[in-house]
Amino acid sequence: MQEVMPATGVFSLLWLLIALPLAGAAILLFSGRKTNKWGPYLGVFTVFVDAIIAIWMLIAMMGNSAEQRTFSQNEFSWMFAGNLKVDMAFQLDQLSMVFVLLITVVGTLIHIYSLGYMSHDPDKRKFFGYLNLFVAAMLLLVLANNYLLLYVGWEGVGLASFLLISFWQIKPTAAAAGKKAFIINRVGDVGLSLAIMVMFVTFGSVGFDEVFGSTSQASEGTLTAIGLLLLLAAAGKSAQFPLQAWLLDAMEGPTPVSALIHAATMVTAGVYLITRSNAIFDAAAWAATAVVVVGVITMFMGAIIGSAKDDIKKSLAGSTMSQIGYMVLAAGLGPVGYVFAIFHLLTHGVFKAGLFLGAGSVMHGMNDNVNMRRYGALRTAMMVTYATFIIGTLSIMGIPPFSGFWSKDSIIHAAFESNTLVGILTIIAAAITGFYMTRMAAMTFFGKARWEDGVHPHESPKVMTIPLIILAIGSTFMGIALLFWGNIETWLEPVTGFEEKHIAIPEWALITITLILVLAGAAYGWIQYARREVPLVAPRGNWLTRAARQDLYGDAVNNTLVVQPSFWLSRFLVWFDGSWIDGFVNGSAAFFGGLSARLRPYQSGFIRSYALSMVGGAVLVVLALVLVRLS
Amino acid sequence: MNAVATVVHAVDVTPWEMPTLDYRLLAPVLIVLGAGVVSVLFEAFLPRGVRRPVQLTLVFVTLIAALVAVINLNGVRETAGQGALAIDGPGLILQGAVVVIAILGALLMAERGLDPNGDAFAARASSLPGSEDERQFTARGYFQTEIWAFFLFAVGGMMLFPIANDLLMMFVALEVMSLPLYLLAGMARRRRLLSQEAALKYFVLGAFASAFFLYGAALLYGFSGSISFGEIAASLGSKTGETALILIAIGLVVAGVLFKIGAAPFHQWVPDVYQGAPTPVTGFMAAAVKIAAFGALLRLLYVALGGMRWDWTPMLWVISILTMFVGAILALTQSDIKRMIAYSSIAQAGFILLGVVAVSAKGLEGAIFYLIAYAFTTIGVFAIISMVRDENGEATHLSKWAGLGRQSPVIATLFTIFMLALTGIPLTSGFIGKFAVFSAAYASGDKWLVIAAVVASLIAAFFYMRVVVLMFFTEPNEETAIVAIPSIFTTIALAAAATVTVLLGVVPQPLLDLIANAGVFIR
Amino acid sequence: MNPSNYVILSALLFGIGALGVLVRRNAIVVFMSVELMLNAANLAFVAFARMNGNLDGQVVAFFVMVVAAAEVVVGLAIIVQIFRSRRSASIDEPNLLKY
Amino acid sequence: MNSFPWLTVLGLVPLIGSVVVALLPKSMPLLAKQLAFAISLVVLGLVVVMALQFDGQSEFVFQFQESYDWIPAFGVTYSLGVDGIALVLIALSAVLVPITILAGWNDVEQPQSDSVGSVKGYFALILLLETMMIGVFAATDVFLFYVFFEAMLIPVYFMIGRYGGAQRSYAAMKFLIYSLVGGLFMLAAMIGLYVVTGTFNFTQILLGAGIDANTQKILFLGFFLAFAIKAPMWPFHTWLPDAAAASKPGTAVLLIGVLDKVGTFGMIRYCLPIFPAASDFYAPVIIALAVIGVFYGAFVALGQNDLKRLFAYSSMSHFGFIILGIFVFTTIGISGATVYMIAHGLSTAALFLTAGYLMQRRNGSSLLSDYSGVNKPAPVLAGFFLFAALSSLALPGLVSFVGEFMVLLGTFQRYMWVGGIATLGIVITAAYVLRVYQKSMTGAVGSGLEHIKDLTGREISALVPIAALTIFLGLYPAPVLNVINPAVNTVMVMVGATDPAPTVGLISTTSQGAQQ
Repeated sequence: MQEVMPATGVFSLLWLLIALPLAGAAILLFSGRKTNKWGPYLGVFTVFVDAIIAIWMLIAMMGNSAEQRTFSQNEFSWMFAGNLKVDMAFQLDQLSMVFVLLITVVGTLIHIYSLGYMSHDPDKRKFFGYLNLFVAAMLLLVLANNYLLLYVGWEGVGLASFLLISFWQIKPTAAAAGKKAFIINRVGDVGLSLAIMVMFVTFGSVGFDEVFGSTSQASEGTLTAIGLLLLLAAAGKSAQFPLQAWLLDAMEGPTPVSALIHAATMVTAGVYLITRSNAIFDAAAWAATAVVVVGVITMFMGAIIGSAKDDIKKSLAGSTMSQIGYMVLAAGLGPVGYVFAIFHLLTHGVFKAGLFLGAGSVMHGMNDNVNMRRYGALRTAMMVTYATFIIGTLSIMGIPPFSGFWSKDSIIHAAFESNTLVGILTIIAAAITGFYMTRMAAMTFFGKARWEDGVHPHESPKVMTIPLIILAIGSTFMGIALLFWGNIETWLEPVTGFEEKHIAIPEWALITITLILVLAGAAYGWIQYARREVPLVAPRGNWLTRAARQDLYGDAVNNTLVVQPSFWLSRFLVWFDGSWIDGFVNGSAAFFGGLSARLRPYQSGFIRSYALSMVGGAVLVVLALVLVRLS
Repeated sequence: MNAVATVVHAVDVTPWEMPTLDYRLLAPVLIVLGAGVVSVLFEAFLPRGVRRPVQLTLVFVTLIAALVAVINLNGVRETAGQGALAIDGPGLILQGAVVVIAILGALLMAERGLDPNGDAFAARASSLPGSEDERQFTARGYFQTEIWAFFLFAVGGMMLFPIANDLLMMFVALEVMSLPLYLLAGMARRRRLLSQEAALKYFVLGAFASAFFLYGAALLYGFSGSISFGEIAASLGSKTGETALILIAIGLVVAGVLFKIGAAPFHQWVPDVYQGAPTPVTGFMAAAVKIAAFGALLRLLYVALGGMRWDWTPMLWVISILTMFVGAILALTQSDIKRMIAYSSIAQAGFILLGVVAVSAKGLEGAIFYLIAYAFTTIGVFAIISMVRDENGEATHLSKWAGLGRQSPVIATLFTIFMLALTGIPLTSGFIGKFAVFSAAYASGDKWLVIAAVVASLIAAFFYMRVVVLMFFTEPNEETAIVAIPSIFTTIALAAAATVTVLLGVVPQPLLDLIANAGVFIR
Repeated sequence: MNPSNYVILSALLFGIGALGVLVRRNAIVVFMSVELMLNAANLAFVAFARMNGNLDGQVVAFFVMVVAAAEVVVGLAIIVQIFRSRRSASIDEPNLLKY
Repeated sequence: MNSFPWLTVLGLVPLIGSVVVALLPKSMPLLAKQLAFAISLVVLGLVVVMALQFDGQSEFVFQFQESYDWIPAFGVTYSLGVDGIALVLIALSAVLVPITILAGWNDVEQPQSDSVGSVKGYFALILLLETMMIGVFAATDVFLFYVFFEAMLIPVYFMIGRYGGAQRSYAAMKFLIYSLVGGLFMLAAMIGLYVVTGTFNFTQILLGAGIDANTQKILFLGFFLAFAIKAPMWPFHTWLPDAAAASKPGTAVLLIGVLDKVGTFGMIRYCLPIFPAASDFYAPVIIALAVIGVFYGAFVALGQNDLKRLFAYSSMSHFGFIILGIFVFTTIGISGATVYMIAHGLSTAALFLTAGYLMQRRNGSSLLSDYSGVNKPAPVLAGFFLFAALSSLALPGLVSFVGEFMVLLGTFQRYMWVGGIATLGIVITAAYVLRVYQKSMTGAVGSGLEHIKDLTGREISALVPIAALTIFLGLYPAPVLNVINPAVNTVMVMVGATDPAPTVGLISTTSQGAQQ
């Protein structure tokens, strides 16, 4: 168990990490047009300062011994009633630290890039406001010291994601995509909510320390339940099967958003959640297995979808799904995998951000066309983009010495450590990665130009290319740096635990096999899309391709199973409400009115009939008296 | 001759004492009845021109004097007139209420500012409707001032009714109260055919009901050997046998009084008479007759028949429920406001019966409070009805009330207050009244009756609020009636009615105290 | 003669009177039927007075006669007025007020 | 305790204000508005001052107590006093009234308004209603409570009926009759309570010997029916959509935002403590109805095309949550329900006011299909609309989340499956709320909407306090929780319920929370 240190020194600024971008967001969103001019710069500035604070904290943290790297800051009591006591409290440990760095540093780069990318958008100020909001929420997510506060960040990033996906909401597709993302995420949120409730009912607390401290006392059934519910939450946020359908649509958002939120940071929150909850998954084997299964399924789904899409961003989105599948799978492996899940998360965050920004740069030069079939031969037109994109591609394919190689190889190794089948599957998925990334690079930068009329590809401005270059440098060296210099295993070990198992296959053999398969996939991609002519209109393709173009029928399934029945139910209830419940209400009013009309003729106006009813009344009275007496 | 002789012989002549009359105890009634006689004399001997001011002075002085006399009797609790009259707390309160309501009623009847041709009464009731005579009389500005004599006699009868302590006095009071009202009902200035029809119906049915009452009284007398309530009660408690006779007797007597309060199924005269009678008379009648008749019913049931409560409470249950529902349901579809209020008064009678059924001090208090609250509200309602007019006189069709709130917000607001009171919304007298009788009934174990009353209140709320909807939620159109500006008479009556309606809702305690201190009926 | 026979007779008279009110159409006749009922009550009072051996019933009968006389005055006035307005003494004729 | 009659003064100020406003000449509508607004601010100020003097740690359940005999004949006292729950609800009313006045500044005099009432009348009614609202929450005498409970109907009846839209007569009547159904049955039950206990004074009722269980079961129904209709709970809800649809936005805000809370407030204040055995007995049924309400309301809202009706159904769904929280008998649940009441008041206000602003810009049409792409011409309006929507779907960080989560947690604590099922409601909520936003605010700008004006300063200034409170209390609900928790604990003691303990370990004490 780690020692929890009071947040002193630079760590007393923990709250500021969140408050800065939050304040930025507030100023940008509430100030109105007055801040149009300098607003975007303010947005960049807050995140930049955050990054500096984060680096400073990292340095300070490294100065402490491994056991003294958890810092906690309690602001005030947030929610309390009965035995519920939740504090507005932040905690920084090694795991959060790497996330904070990823978020702030990559965030800064993407903010800077956006200055160029969004320069012509009239709602630029709002865009940076949303981005700041996102950064604040994401930092809250990773800095919370309890699940409920994490939930706030969790939904906060969801909100930012919703806002940014539907940023160009004048496009109905964008608006619909945002809504879809939010609602599917809400399904995941149900999981998180319920997980928190089970925790509270079981442990009487939702704080990380309290929950993890008493897992040993809880039954495995309970822990499995919590684990599965957390998995549902993670699936929602990280676009894992079966809640994967939103991520592809989310590409409707501006490309920097796709880079920051839907590649580097937010979508990896699920991995964070699982890793953070390692104490639970370690004690719930079934839940961990489920995590692996979900990871594997998504890894393939994403890869297959990525291989079939012609839209460069959707293809990248498929790849993101697939890579997160790797991470989730690794996290499901337990102590052998947590560290590498995070490792891959970090490297992926950098290279995928680079790839997305690269894609954005390409689109920027191609009048925002995303169809790769209308690209081609762009390597000369946009040199920097080309170079950085290729570095990213090599990194994600896992070619040494690029950073992706180290992290992905670690996962494959860890997979073999726990289950050979999973290991084999990870290698196959790696081969598919080779194929679709090569396909993407080939269609975009190689082959013949298939540009639309009037398109004049050009390199993007410096404000965009410099972040690309920085990210490319990261994609190249980060793996080595983290593994050998940063010692990621030892760094995270106090939080996540770490163990290494011996496997039958020697290390070098595994790497060789993997590389051969990846290269084979890449070669196939090259032959298909660089050597041959790429048709402007996609050929029909085989059943798998067609299915993949339909996102493997994710939407269709959702529609048939959930959306349509909901609308039918809704329509039925509207009818039921009007005809039956309200019908009863109005009917009873009508009943008395009708009764009244029915009775009125008895008031006939004839004296004799009145007299008759009086006689009847007298008889009634006497009869009543007699009856009472008789009874 | 022979028969009389035998009776005299049978009675066994005892030294005969001169009956004494305590005039102080009878003062209220005597003042009013005496004034009635004077009024007749005025009518006979005064020149036409001065009759009205003189009569009005007489009426108001009389009523105020009677009120003073009633107040003067505060705390008295004894019988008078050889036991024929019971001067006790409840009796005095009811008498006082009758007098106060009579003052308000007189104010309404004295109003001449609303109709361009004068007051609400026909210039000559004897003239044929629509005849040349009638036009002549109207043109000459004739007024009937006999109404004041009728009025005073009716008031006298009403004051006598709740303190009548034997069957004969009750019958006489009933008739003294009713006969002038039959006539007053037929004297409307406008829509005279309706008015005459109302008088005829009221008269025939009233006489019919009186006959029931009287025959029942005869049977009761036959059973108990006395017409005095106290002795009837005593013999009902001691004698056995002749069950059928006594039940029929009770049935007939009660039926006779139920007719006067307008309980179903003796209610059918109510809508017709209320609609046809001149509006001030309707208001007076609706308010005061109810007080008097309920007072009589309460005394009859509690004092004379109290020992048989287990026999008649279930019967009154049925009557009460029937009355509430018949009134409330039939009012739903009425299009004439007077007729609607008439049905409402039937429903209200059903609610008051809850207090009667309770057969407890609480029930008595509740019923009396309800009666007073209801009477004031009713006077106010009819005061406003008499003010809402079009070129043909009062605009009683509901459609003409549409948008009245826009045209005369004050009047419409007052009417709304009355409607809320009749609905039983808190902060009005009606709510306290409902509460009082409901809680009395509940405390006596009549839970289901309370539930029934609650349901009936709901139905009733619908038509009361319909008027509010019409007045306030509808735009005025060319059909909409106008509110005539009344003279000081109606204004005072209306103001008093509204004030009491609100006051009794907000600070009911003084009146409740008064009623509670009055205690129960003397036996 | 057994005074209870008078009671039975009075009941018959009362019944006849009530029936008369219900079945006769002429207002005057209806009115007379009501008077018959009152007098039936009177007869009962007197008979009961005899049975009970006190004078109360007889006194009542006198009062009732007076009241009945007053009622006649009022009633005839109303009926005559109706007759003059409508040229008919039918009790079913005035039928404007209903429902 | 201080002897200043805070609550009476609090009630009197708007009452007098109402009379004064009503007596102004018709020709001075502006003065009427200004005066009404000023008075409502005075009330708000008084409430703030009073709230600051409220002692959250006090051993007295009720504070600022006043008690005078009113109708001794019926054992009725004029007793006022607030516990934490009542205090926050009074505060909510005091906050919403000036906002409503400000937002509805021009609502009743625009040319297309088909209302029949005068301007001053509307504002006088609002102030009158405020008196009633304060009274109903402050009453500690059951009879007095009932008086306000029923009398409150009248101003609302007029606000709907005189100033509403096309169906206003029907809606006003339906509202009134529906409410009377509950009210009159409550009257019957209240009489029964009086007969059984001999008093109406709330404290004395509680101090007195308990009522036997069978009687409780009957009397409870009377009270509960009234509250369930007011709240409104499924299936007693159909008055609400009609009333909301026919109301001016301001009326709807006060109606749903505050008035309907009287129902849930009554359940906590009266049903639970006075009838603990009956509450326990009926809880399963009520919980079932509440959960049905959550989903029913949400699904019907999903199929609505009329904005106001939609929000009404959404409120019904929310009320399902609140009622659920109350009847699971956990501290967290009841606290959560109370917070939820506040939150729902604020979110409803935001929703109806923004929707009202929107509709005003299109001749009052409330049809969702009449709007699209509003975000383009009126981004501020769209922004507030989105905020209101998010507040409605209980976004974490907003106060509605605090309430909703606590309700669900409290439920889950007691009935795991119920809590689990109810939690699914948050998905449907998101679905219908975002559906509205997507349809109305995004996409291509609808024809006729190209040139609508964005919000004016006045309109914004009515919304800003709501938004600020929603966020502030979402992040820092302690001011509310501190005040209501003692009251909730008292309720729990009176119901005789205890919170389920965590299955493992005891309540963790290692949390470094500085519980102040």
